[in-house]
Parts: sequence; C-alpha cells; structure tokens
Amino acid sequence: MLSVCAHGFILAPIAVVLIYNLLGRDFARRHFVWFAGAGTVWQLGSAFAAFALLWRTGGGSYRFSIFWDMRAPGAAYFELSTLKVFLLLMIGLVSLVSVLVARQTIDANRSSYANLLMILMLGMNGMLLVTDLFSLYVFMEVTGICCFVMIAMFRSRADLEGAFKYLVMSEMASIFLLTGFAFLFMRTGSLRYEDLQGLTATGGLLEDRLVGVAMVLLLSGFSIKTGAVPFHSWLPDAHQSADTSVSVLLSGIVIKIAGVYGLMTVCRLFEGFSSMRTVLAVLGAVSILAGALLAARQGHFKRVVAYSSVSQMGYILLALSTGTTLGLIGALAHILSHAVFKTTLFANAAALHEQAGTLELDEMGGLEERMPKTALSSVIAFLSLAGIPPTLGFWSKLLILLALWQSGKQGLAAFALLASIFTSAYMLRLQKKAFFGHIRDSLTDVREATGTVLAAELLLTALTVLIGCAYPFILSALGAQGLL
Amino acid sequence: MVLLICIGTPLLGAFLLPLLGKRSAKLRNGTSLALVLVSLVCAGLLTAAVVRGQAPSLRMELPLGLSLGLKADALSVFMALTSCAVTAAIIIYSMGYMKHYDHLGEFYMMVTFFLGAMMGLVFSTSLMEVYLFWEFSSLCSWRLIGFYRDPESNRRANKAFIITVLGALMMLLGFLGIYGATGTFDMEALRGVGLPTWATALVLVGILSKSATFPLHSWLPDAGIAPSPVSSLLHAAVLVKIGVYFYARLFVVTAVVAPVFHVAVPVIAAVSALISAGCAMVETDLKRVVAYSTISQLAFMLLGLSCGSRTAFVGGMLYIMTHSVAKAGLFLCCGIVEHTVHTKDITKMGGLVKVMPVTAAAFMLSALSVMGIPPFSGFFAKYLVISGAVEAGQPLVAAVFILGAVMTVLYLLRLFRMVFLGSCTFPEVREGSPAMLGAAVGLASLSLLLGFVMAWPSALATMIGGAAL
Amino acid sequence: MTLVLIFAGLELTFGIYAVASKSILRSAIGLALASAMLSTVFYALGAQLASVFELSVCSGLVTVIFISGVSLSHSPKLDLQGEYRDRERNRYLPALLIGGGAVMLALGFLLGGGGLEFAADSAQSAQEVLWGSRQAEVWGQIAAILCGGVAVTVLFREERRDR
Amino acid sequence: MMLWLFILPLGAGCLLWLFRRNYALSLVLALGFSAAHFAVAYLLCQAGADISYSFAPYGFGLWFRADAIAQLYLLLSAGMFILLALYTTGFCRDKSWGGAYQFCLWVSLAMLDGALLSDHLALTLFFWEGLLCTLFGMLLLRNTEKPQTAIKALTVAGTADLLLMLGIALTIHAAGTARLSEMHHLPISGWGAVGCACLLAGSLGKAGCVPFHSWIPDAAADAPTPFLAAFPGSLEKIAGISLASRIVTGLYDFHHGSAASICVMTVGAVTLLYGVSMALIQKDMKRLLSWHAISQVGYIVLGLGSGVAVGVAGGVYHLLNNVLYKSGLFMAAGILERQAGTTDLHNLGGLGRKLPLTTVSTIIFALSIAGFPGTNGFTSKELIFDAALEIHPAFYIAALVGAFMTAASFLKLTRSAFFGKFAAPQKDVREAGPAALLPTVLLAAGCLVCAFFPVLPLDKWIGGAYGFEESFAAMPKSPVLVGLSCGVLALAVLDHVYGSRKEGSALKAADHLHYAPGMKQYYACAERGALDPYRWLMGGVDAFSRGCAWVESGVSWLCDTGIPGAVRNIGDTLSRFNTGSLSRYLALAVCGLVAVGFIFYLA
Repeated sequence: MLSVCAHGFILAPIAVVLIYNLLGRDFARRHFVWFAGAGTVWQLGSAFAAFALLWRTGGGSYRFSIFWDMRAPGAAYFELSTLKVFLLLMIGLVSLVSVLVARQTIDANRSSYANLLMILMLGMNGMLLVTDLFSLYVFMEVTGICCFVMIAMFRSRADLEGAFKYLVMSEMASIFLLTGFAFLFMRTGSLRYEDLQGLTATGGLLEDRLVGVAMVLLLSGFSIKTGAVPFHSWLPDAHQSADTSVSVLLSGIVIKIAGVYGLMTVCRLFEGFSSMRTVLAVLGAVSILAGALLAARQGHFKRVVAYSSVSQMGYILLALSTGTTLGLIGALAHILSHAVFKTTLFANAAALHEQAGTLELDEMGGLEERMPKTALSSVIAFLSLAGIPPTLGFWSKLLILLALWQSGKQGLAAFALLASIFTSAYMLRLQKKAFFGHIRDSLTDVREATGTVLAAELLLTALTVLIGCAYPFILSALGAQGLL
Repeated sequence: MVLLICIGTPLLGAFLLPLLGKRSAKLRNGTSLALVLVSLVCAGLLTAAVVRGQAPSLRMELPLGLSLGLKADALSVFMALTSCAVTAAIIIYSMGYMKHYDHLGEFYMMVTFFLGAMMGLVFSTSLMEVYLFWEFSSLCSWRLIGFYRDPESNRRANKAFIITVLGALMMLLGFLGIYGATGTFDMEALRGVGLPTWATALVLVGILSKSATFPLHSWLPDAGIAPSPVSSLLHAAVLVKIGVYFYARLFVVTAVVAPVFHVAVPVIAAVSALISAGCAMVETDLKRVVAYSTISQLAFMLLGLSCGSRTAFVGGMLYIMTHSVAKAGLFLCCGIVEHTVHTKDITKMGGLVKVMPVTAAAFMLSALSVMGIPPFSGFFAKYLVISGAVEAGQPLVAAVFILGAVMTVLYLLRLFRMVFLGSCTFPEVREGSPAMLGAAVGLASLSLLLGFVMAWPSALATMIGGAAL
Repeated sequence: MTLVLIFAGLELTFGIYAVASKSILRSAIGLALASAMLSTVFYALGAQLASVFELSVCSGLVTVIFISGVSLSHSPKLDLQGEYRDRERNRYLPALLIGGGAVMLALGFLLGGGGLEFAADSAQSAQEVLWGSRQAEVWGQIAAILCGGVAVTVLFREERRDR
Repeated sequence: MMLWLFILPLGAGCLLWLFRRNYALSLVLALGFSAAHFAVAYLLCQAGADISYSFAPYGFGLWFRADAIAQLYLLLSAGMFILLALYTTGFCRDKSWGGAYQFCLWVSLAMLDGALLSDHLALTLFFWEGLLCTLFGMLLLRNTEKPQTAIKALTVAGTADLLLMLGIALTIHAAGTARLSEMHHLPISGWGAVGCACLLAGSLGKAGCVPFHSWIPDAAADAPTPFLAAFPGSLEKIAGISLASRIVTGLYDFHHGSAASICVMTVGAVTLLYGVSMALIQKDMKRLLSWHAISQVGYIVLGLGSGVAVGVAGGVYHLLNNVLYKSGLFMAAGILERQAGTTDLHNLGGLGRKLPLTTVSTIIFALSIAGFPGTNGFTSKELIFDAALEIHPAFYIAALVGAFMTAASFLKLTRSAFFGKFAAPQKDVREAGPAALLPTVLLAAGCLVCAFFPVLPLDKWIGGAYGFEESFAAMPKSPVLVGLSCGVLALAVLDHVYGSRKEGSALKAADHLHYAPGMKQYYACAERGALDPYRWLMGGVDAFSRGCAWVESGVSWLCDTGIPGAVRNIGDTLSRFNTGSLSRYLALAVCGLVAVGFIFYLA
C-alpha cells in the first residue's frame, strides 16, 4: 500500500500528462480542469494515506526506486519520510485550491494549464523524494521552468515583464547552486545525502574555505528561490503578472518547496556549520521587517499579498535558524498556516478580480456589503496572518516563538513578535481599503463570488478555524509522539 | 461542567445569531439576551459553590508547559457576575437603541462573543489561555468600534486594534519571559513564585494598554465614535476591566512581584488619573468626557490593586464592581441624550432636565456614585482605596488621588451642568424609549441599592483579599 | 591549465556576443561557438565523453535546427529582440560582467590558485553512470523534456492566436 | 432603639413628601415626628447607649456611641429641628418643590444624627458626606436655570469632605484603630500633623470657615430661606463644630499655644474679620445675615483654637447661642420676605408698627449677636475674648474689631428695616401666620433664658460634656475686659449715629467705612470676587486641565500621525528602492550573496 502511494507520486503526474495529450483535442481542452483536478486529488489522497501509514510506524522512512534495482552499491533511491509526506500533502492541498480557482479564471484556450500543473507537481514531488543534491537541482530546474511558463502563459507579449524577471532570477539561483555543488563535489566526491551526512560528522570539512564558499552559494541560491529580502525583488512582479491561480501555486507552495525545503536539506546535511544558523536568522529578521514595511505601501492587492509572503517566509527562516526539532515543527506548522491563509487571500483576489474587475486598492472600497462571504474569509485570513488566537497562524507563530525562546534566542523572538504588529498594520490597511468604508458608485452592481472560487474560500476558512481550534489535540498528539 | 456551559454558551452561541437574524430581529435579540442570562445564572451557581468553599475546575495538560484549564475562585466569580449583569443591561438597552441600524447580526454576535471571551478570560488558569481570550476581546472591540463602517470609525477601530494588540504582544513576550524563568505557563504552578522584573514590566505594558492608562490610552476616547451601547460595554464596564482584573489575578493573587512595582504602578496610575481628569475638564464631546473619566477611574482601581495593602485590594475589587455599574449607567444616559438630541457637542446642549427628567435623574445618580458620594456604592470603594493607600505607606499618592477625586467631582458636575442645567436648548425633545430608560435607570438604582447592601459584595471581595495577601 | 582558462575566456566572450547582438541569427551563431569552446574545455579537463556529446549535440544539432527554423519561418520573432532592446539592460551589462568577474577572481584567490586538480579519468563507463548512481536523474530528464515540449507549444501557439 | 433615630426622620420625610398637598396634615406630621425624634434623643441620652451591628462592609463598622459630647449636640439639633420643621412646613405651604424639600431636610436630619452618634470614623465620613447629596438636592430644587450656586456648593463642600476623607484615613493609620472612643491624644507630628490638619480643614469647612465659605452668601440669594435657617444656620455648624471640638479636646493632644492651635486661631480670626467686614456693606438682609453666619463661626473657631478650657467652653456656648439667634434671624428674614415681599433693605422701612412680634424678636437677636452686655451672646463672647487674650493679644484685637463691626451692621439693619417711614412692595403688611411666627418667638425666648440663667447651658451641659471642673457662668473675671467690650459697643453706636447723619439715611450708615481709603480697594477686589477661594480653585484647575490636554494631545498626535507617518516614510523609501529594473534586482542579488558571505564568516 505504501509503495503504491510512493510510486504514485512520480508516475501519477506523468500518467495524467500522457492521457491528457493522447485524448481528442477538443474534448481534452474543454475538460482540462477535470484532469488537473484528478491529478491533485490523487496526490492529496496518496499523501494522506502515506502520512497515516508512516505515522503509525513511528515516523520512520521508506526507500523505493522505480524500474531499477536500488540494492546495487551506490545506486540512487527515492526516500519518503513523515516530513516529506507532510510537504507532499501541502503540495496536494495548494494545487487543489489552484485548480478550484483556475476553473473560474482560466478559459478553454489556455487549457495547457493542466499539463503545466502536473509537470510542476512532478518537479516538486521529485525534489522532495530524491536523496541526491544534484537530482534536487534537476527537479528544481523543472519546477522553475514550469513556473516561468505558467506566469508567461496568460500575458500578451508586451507584458512578459514579470515572467522574464522570474526566469532570470531563477537562472541566477541556478548559477549559485551549481557553483556550490561543483565546489562541494570537488571536496566530497559525492553529492548523496548519506555520504554528505557522514562527512560533516568527521569535521574534516569544517575548516575548509572552499566548502565555506559552497555553503554561502547554496544559502544564497535557495534564498533567491525562497524570496528572502535581499533576493525578494522578483516575487511581487511575478505575482502581479501571473494569473491568480498561478499566484496561488507560486506563493502557496513553490517558494516553500524550492526554497525552504532546500534550506532545510542544507541545514540538515551541514549541521556542523553553526554560522549558517546566524545567516538564516539575519535573513529571516530582515525579511520580516522589510517585507512588512514594503507591503504597507503597495497599491495593488496582489503586490501587498506578495510582500506579505516575503515577510512570512522570514518567520519560517527564523524557525529554521534555531536548528532544534521544535524549530523544524514550528517551520512546518507555519508552512501549513501560511499556505492556508495565503491561498485564501489569493482566492479573495480572484473573486475580487472576477466580480469587481479591478485589484487596485484605490478603486475598491466597501465591498463588504456586496461580498459578505469573501469579506468574512478575508477577515479570518487577516486574523490568521496577524496571529490572533483562534486561527492557525497564532499556533504556528507560538511554536516558532517557543522554539526561538528555548534555543536561547530571546532577542530574536522579541523582534519577531513585535514585527508582527506591522503585519497586522498592513493587513488592516488592506481590509480597510478593500472591504470596509463606503461602497464606490462604480461597484454597486457587484455580486458575491460564485462557484468554485467561493467554495475554495469557504474550505480554506473552515480549515483555518477548525485546525486552529483542534490544535491543542494536535499538540498533545505530537507530545505523545515524543517530538515536542 | 457548569464552567463549560458558562463559557461555552455565549462563545459558541454567538455564531448562531447572524443566522437567526435572517429570520427575525426579535428572535436574534432574545437569543443573545438568553445566552447572556444563561452565563449569568451559571456565574450565580458558581458563586454559591465558591462561597460553600468548593473550587470547581477542569484541566487539560499539553506539552511545552502549555495547559488548558478552567477554575472558579472568588476573584473570577466576582468579575463574572459584574460583567454578566452589566452586559445583560446593555443588551436590553441596545434593543431599543439599535433598532434602525444595519449590520445588527454582527453587532449582537460580537457582543455575545465578547462576553464569552470575558468569561473564558476570567476562569482560565494558564497564561496562554489568558492571552487567547485577551486577543478575542481585542478582535471584538475592533469590530464593534468599526460598527458604522464610515472611514473615520474604521481608522479609529484600526487604531484601537493596533494599540491593544501591541500591548498584548508585549504581554506575550512577558509570558515567554516568565516561561523562560519558571518553565511553565500554568498559574497554579506560579502561585507564590517570584517573577523576573523585566517580564513583569512587559506584562504590565500589556495590562496598561488594555486598561487604557496614560501613555497607551488614546484609543479609548477615540472609541466614542461607536454606538453608545458599545462604548458603554467596552469602555465603561467590561473590556477595560480585563486589564485591571488580570493585574489582580497575576500580580496579587498568584505570583509575587518585585517590591519596586508597589511604588511604580501607583505613580503611573496617579499620573494617568490627573492627566485624564484634566482632559475631561476641557473636552467638549459628550462621549469623550465620559471616556476620559473612565481612564481616570481605572487609575484608581490600579492604585487599589497595586499598592499592596489588603484594604486597598478589597477597595480595588469593589471599585471595579461599582465603577462598572455606575459608568455603564452614565454611558447609557449619554446614549439616550445623544440618540434624542443627535449631537455629541455639549456646548450646544443645555436645560434638558425639563424635557428629559428621568434621564437627568439617572445620570445624576450614576455620576454621584462615580464621584464617591456616600449613599452610593462608589463611596465605599473610593474610601477603601484611599485608606488602603495610606495604610500601605504611600500617603503622598493618596493625596494625589484625593486631588483626582476632586477633579472627578468637578468635571462630572461640569458635564451635568452643560447638558442638563441652564436654559433649555431643545424644548421639543422627548424622553428616550422605555427599554433604554429602563436599562439606564436600572443601572443607576443598582448603584444606589449596592450602596445599601454593600456588605455582601465586600464580603466576597474580602474573601478574594484573604486568598491574596 | 592556462589552456583551460583561454578557452573559458573565449567561451565567455562568445556568450556575451550572443546576448548582446542585434539579430537573432548572429545570436544563434554565437551560441554555437560558445558550445564549441565549452566542449574543448571538457576535453582539456579529461572528460572526453562529455566533450563529444557537447560538440555533437549542442553546437551541431541545436544550431542547425535553430538557424533553419529561423530562416524558414521569417516569423515576427525576428524583431522580438528589438522589443526587448532594453537600453538600460545593455547599459548595465558591462557593469554586471565586471562585477561577476571580480567575484570569480576573488573566489580564485580565495581558493589559493590552482586548486582545481583534474578529475581522475573515472573508469565508469557511460552506462554505469547513467543507470547506476544517477538513475533518479532519468525521471528528472523526462520531466524536463515534457516541460520543454509543453513550454514551446504553449508560448509559441499563444503568438498565433493573439494576432 | 438607636435605629429609631434614623427610621423616624426617613419615615417623616417620605410621609411629608406624600402628603405635600395637604397642609394641615403635613403640619401635624412635622410636629409629631420632630417631637417623637426629640423624645427618642432625650431617652437615648439618658441611657448613654453603645450599640454595634455586624451588617457592615469591609473597613466599616456600624458602631454607635452616645457619649457625653454627642448627647449635647444631639439634643441641641433635635430641639432646633422641631422649630425648623414647623417653620419649613409653614414656608413651603403652596410651593411646588415643597414636598421634595421636606424630604431632603428630614434625610439630612437622619444623616446628622448618624454623624453625631457614630463611633467609627469611616462611618462618620459616610453620614458626613451624605449631607452633600441633600445639600445639592435642596439647592437645585428651585432653580435649574441658574445652577451656579448648587454647583459651587457641591464643589466646595465636596472638596472639604474629600480632605476630611484623607484626614480620616491618616488618623486611622496613625491611631491603628478606627474606633473614635479608643483614640486618645494622637501625636501631631509628621503625617499625623497632616492628618490633623485635613481633619480640621474638613470639619471647619463644613461649619463654614474661610476657605470653604464662599457658597453660603450665594445660597442666600438663590436658596429658599428655611434652607438658610437649617443648613448654614444650625445643622452644618453643629456637625462641623462637634467634630472640631472632639479633635481639640480629646482626639489629638492639642495643647494651647502650640503651632496647631495658632493656625486654627488665625483661621478663626481671618474668617471673623473677612465675614464681618463683608457683612457691613451688604444691602440685602439675607446676604448680610449669611456673611454674619460666617463671621460667628470665626468666633467659635477662635474659642476652640485656643485649646484652653475657657476658650473651648466659650466657643461651644457661642455655638449654642449662635444656633439660637442665627436661625431666629433667618426665620425673621423669611417672615419679612413672605409678608413684606422682599428682603432688600433699599425698599424696606418702618415695619416695626406692622410686624410688632417679629420686630421685638429681631431686636433681641440683634442685641445678643452684637454681644450687648447682659445678653447670652455677651457671656460667650467674653469667654472667647478671655481665651484669645490669654493666647495672644492680636487675636483679642481682631475679636474686638469684629464685635465693633457686628454691632454697627446690626444697628444699620434694625434701624433701616424696622424704624423710619413705612415702605414695602406689598401694601397690606400683616403679621405672619403662627407656623412662621411661633418658632421665631420661641427662639427669642430661648435667647433671653440663656441670657439670664447661663449656668444651666454653660456649666451643666457643656461643662459636663467636656469635663471642665471650674464653672465659667459665674461672672466675667476681669472688669477690664468687660469695660473694653462695652467701650467698643459704645463706639459702634457713635459711629452709626455719625454715619447715618452724614449720609442722611440709616441704610448708608456704614458707607463712610465702605469708601474709607484702605477699605475701598479691599472692597473693590472683594466685589470682583478676587478673594473667593472657589474662583481660585476653578482658575487653578482650568490652567492644570489645559496643561494636561496639551500633554495628552501630544501623546495622541504621536499615536495618530507620528508613528504611522514614520512607518509610511520608511515603506516609501524601501519601495522606491525596488523600481522594477531587472539589472537592479540582479545587482541586489549579488550584494545579497556578498552579505551572506560576510555574515557566514563573521559569525
């Protein structure tokens, strides 16, 4: 059963792509959403099953390989652990939401969205499953190109600005990463995880300056992908140019898998370098503050949400900078809560764009009367983002703070906590400009969002509140498992 | 079990109200009142239990030193009774006042949800739980202040939200400091434990922001833009008491605090009392004057609880109760006046006593209780606070508070004169609606009645005092 | 060792030429020459197999398809580069190069000169490499090819419908 | 039995409020209840009860103790109240606010009983401040359009009572116990001194001493006359002086000649001189009498402040006399207002023939207040003069000057109101009804009784209450003092004759003093109200409030525009940095790389 799920992660997307392209042209194009939906549902289901199975076996890991014999010495293999399955679950969830949004925003003639979504999922699944740094890079390339195409897909030629910037910045990241891997390969001779883990233990590498440079390059490369502050410039432009369903994917999961998971792996493999954690801490702190301050001054709905992603990634970097298991759990919790409330905000953006026709904050106002459900989901998302108790965001932020506190970084925890007041500030500004206040005369005939976008919003809001309320039980379950 | 009902019904029941509201307004108003009355009855039952000596409690242990527990003791039951009673009166009042406004579903939901949060906060035993309900109340106050949806009230609602959440975050930092020093968030385990000074200072900032003391007070007068049942519920009776209650809960009943705070907090309270009293003297907006007076009276309560002597503590507790009742009555009268005269500027009012005698009488009764004139309950509390301050060896602070009390008499009299006395400016105005009048007169006479039966509430307060010092 | 540096330098210049040139044909030619230089570097460093593949596939096959496609279709893509003639981008290009070069030199000094010992001529044959330690890449390659195919169909088809 | 002292007045107040329309019934009720109240008080004094109830809030104890001093004042106030009740019912016969006024009057009686009897200082404060409510109620009843007096009264009295609260808190803290009976000779040092000062300020403030006197003259103009007869005339004085006398005799060790006693005596002297000098120039009878009420308090305080047995006895006896003739004078003024239509002396004259009984009693009252030899006022003033001289001659001189001015002003009053040619707004001036006239005449009789038999009130009652052995009623000791005071009176008569002949009319007899060089500026600034402590208080509070408002607006500005503006600016500068050009992004990324490198190596 576990092997079916595991193999499915790689084979299912490819199968869907093949079936989609082999069927009749017009039938496939009209029903492209169902294919994409099927792929995501499969991913979600298998991730749940795998998670349940692994959880019962006490959080072990499952190795498998497809079409070749992995027992040969030095042979590569795919690995599945509870951490990775959790992230696969995230991929499934965000893709499902993206499909729900896409059904409303993407018309038939751009139906290759299904192909691209499946390949993107394949790329991300691959990144999670591989146990070799270079394969990680290959699958990251696949993800990067897929994202570029999806951003560029909807825009007329003149407006390829955002996509082009994204492509160039990803290539910059690839340059950094490849150079880093090359230096590493020179020193260690192998890029496989278990080899690298063994090597750092012997300490031989710690003093070597070349490996130090490699570390710096790796960190910078993955930070570009995460969108931490010095490297964040592409995120807002990419979001503005991309269609909302693509923004959901980009901000919801791609920057987490491509960026944060990469950083997680690097931290896990090279724990010896204590200065790496300080780098992460500094990047995180700067991202939180700068992201929040920039978000407060944007005029476009999606740019505000994009900068808020930069700020929230800062929190995840802070969690990783502690290096303890609680920090890791905090980071995963924040990835979950960020995925949920970010996708909610983008679903709201889709609804607003579809109904009110504009996403410029100055042209919106008082939409709460016309679109009560969207307003409600937006307020709940704001509460979760600001870390107000009943919601998911509060618990994840609390775990991060506890992790920081336990690992002795009180000053950092204080900074993170007080910076979250800026988060509330720009989200309040967003709510005020978009939903509260008097309605403009041009928007009086606006109706409530309909169909799957509304369904997505309500699903995510329910998720935020229910998991938020059920968190004490989750905490006690984690405690029982011995992780906390 | 009674504890769960007391907290659960308003907290969860609140979300049904907007749905009921679709069917009929009366049903929704009635249900919200019923929810509040249920928790009032439960509070009564709990009081009986506590008086009999039991301490009903629930507990759920969580990793990382977190825990979710509910416990009813004298202090929590005292606060529960006060806030339920006042909220019930305010809901009755708002039925008359809010008849022709829209967004009523949200209004009633938020009021009931707020009461649930208040009950939760009062009965919770862990610091994190207190923070949880604390943020609930910030959320409710944000939505209630922003009720009218015009840009100005939005701006002020956001300002109130930012200031209270900032305070709450500083307090959370303090909790983390306490967690770092003692390894637990549970207040049962913190009993009698010395807290690190900087952590106490941070928690104090949270308390001061919530109970609107001087440097962090500016959100309270601005919240006057909200409809008057809201401003009376939030700014007079219940929300601002959360900060003072939590001071009593953490720094007096549970943990031991550094002696420097026995001097520092009274001084801060004194400064806040004088400055807000001064502002109340020159203010011309009806609601802002009463809001500033609330800030000034809160300083009295803070003095009572913080200066360390038992008399002052009991005085502080009584002050919380008497002030809630009297100030809620005052705000409701202001609401009636503003509702009928449609302006908040007191310089344009005058001589309303002839056209609105009952409101004038209720206003004067409540004002006298706030001033602390004897037959009213306010006197007992004010006297105990002042004598407690003297007993605690801080006669200078007591003298400053006497000056504050004189200023209270001055600005309340000035308000009464500018609104009700002098030549009549609105001869054609009629009295408020019966529901509104009923609530206002009820609260005013309650504060008079409490004056006569002050022995029972003070017995309860002494019981709290006994547990504390 | 100096041979490697010379060829790397040549490859760099051809790369810049490909990026900076005005017409797409010259870019294609520049790309081909850069790939050729790269293959010689591979060869100099002892990776014969890689240099053979590089020379035949990248500089040979890709260039042929490229130039034939461009000359046959006379598609409006020709002046696409004009549209993207972002003067500002070009103006800063030398600055970027100098910066990149400086970083590379700093790395060079940092690593203490000729630390680049040549990879031992690995005894592994192509077959072992492809199907042994790098199997996971196979799925990566498949994904990349699929992605490339879809990308080409999506981006260029878009052009026709828009007109 | 003690509770009856509270239930009776409250019951009476409610019943009178209910039956305010029916005059006869309310008359019977008033008389019946006040008589019953007097009887209960008398029985209580015989028993000397010491009762406590458990139903008391924390920090308060319901302890009542009718010790000797309390009995004296209780009987005095109960007796006075009978006459007051009668007079008030007569006065409020057809008034709309009559019922509410009666109710307030009876409630304040209950409060006064409580204040006198309570043994627990906090309980005294409870009843003491209770008088505030009824004071505000009564003043507000008639004039809601012109509320200045009521506001002023509540403010001034409120401030005095809050000072009293502070004093009580300090005293309880110093004594360790709240029971009045257990406090003996507390030291006046450090915070004890402040406590004593606040206690004295509160009690003398209630009685009407200088800093807290300014509402009484305004009340004379606005408030109904029975209010003047009741509150400033008797009830408030009794309450204030009873507590002051306790402080001076037993509570604090207040020996004569100490700094505390000097302060109290200076306050008394200042009150005396200020009161009587203002009274001299008044042209309206009620205002004149109210200023005199203030000056008489000055005499009593002078006596009490000396700390000597003779001074205290003289002061308390002077209070007794004062209650008698001051209430009588106010009642006479009430009768004049009701019968003659006005109390403004300009258009009053020659009423002696029309209102014979009122004239006779007013003359008796005038003689005794001026301290004419042989009257009760004279004996009490002599005792006070004796005590003042013993402490310091300056006080004695002040007292004499006071006596001179009192005599001059009353001569002016009596001659212009009752003698000379007849003038009154109402044409057919007839004698007042029995309900108004009977109390006035009885009070006049009381004055005469005390004049001729001083032994009974002075030695038996007051001496017994305060435990003085030697009897003062026998005869004024030194003939020199008596001669001096007679000389002063003669001088006053001469001055009056000279003044009236110079100005031509009795009313303007004092004008030559009014416009004398030194006095003119003093009177001018008094007219402007510059000497009115209430105005100083309000001015000070106003300035302080404006300062607070300015500070508060600064803090609010910080919250509204200061911090948000700063955040906005930082946000703008940062966003200006991200212009959108690709090469800038790449440059930023390379800088980021270098920065990460530095951090990596520095850490």
